[in-house]
Amino acid sequence: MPIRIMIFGQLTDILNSHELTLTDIADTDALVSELNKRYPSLAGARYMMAVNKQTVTANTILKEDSVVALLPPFSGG
Amino acid sequence: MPIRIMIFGQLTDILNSHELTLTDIADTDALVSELNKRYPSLAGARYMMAVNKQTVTANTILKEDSVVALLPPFSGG
Amino acid sequence: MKERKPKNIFVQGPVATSFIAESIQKHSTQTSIGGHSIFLGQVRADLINDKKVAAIEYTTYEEMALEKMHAIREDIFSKYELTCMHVYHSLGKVVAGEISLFVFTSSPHRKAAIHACEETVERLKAELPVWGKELFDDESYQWKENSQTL
Amino acid sequence: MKERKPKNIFVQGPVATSFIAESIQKHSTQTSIGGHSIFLGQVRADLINDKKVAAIEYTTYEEMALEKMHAIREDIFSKYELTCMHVYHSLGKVVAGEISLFVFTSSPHRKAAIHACEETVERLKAELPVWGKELFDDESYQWKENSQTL
Repeated sequence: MPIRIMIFGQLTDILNSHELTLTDIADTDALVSELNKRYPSLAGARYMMAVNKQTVTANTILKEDSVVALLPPFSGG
Repeated sequence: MPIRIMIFGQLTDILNSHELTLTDIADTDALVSELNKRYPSLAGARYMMAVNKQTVTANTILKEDSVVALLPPFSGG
Repeated sequence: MKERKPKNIFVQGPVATSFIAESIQKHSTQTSIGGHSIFLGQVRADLINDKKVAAIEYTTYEEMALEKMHAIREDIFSKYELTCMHVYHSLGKVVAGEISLFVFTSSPHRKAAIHACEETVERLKAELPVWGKELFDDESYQWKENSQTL
Repeated sequence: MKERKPKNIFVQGPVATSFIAESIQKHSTQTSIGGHSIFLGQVRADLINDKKVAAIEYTTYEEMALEKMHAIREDIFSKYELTCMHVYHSLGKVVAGEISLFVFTSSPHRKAAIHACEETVERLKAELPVWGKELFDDESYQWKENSQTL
């Protein structure tokens, strides 16, 4: 089950990418663990997570077509 | 001693003029009495008085070159 | 830098949108500015006793208004961190839909610009000796009164 | 009248002052409007560790930003008596001194226009997934962070 992960702002410097696809990720907690393993400096970064454009704070189940976004602090305007 | 009186806004309709000169007026109280005598409908009108561009509330002595202004409620903007 | 001599705020007739654009454009060289706040007063075609306001004709006690505006400006500059402030008010006839007031404040930070603009608008509405005569389309008129609450 | 479908707010590059003037001009036919409030965000040439910000490059998560903006718009319209609201935000590079944000609210009454504009600016700064990358004149960069307090 592929999960699409969109990356924004300063996090693109850490992940060196604007988008990733990961498989076999059951929920957002599992996603965070996997990302921190692959990109250790991500663990110290401030960001929120959105699943299908809704920000999530509690652990959230990911489904086949879930789109996850990693959102560092906003700085528009 | 001539006193120059400037008239603005809706008061120009009551006094039918933008400017008056009155003589032998000692202070603003005396001016109000004189104006009310000449223009009875002025007594019911809302306005402030300014002497030399400063609004006055207490009775104020008028001097040779005093300029009095009758200021109805402001409606700029 | 902050030259704050009494200056004229009155313009004859409506404030043109091209003038507003030029005023904004001039600030592009002031690169310490982070936010501009602008208020525009537009003449409303109010319906009063079945008669429609076609225009407002503004008059002022100019010498007193400019002194008052200077005092307001000084107060606002001492209260807020402003880079600059510009105020323009129409005199004479301004047709419904046209702009009669243009207040423009700029600051490094948005909150200062926004609050300074709002306070300037409120104060000048309350304190400047300016009168608006609402001209109806049948050539009659009535004298406008500003609300303090809306 | 008040059509409030999700609409695009993003423009490529800076917001032109001529565009601002045209937006204002279009409202002259809306003669129930008494006041317009406008906020403009301008890119500051901040000095950070002796390096000067030459430009900001904006990116967004567009689908999410437009949904958020739609929700903000709905909230503001239900809270204030507004005739209309327009919001434009730059994407891509905006040079210091240029405009990157244009928020424009109009109402029969000035207070509604002013407060709706301020609240919209605060909310979009806090809630829209938009990121600014401050580009220095030596081609290095840093990611901008919005202050909630200034």
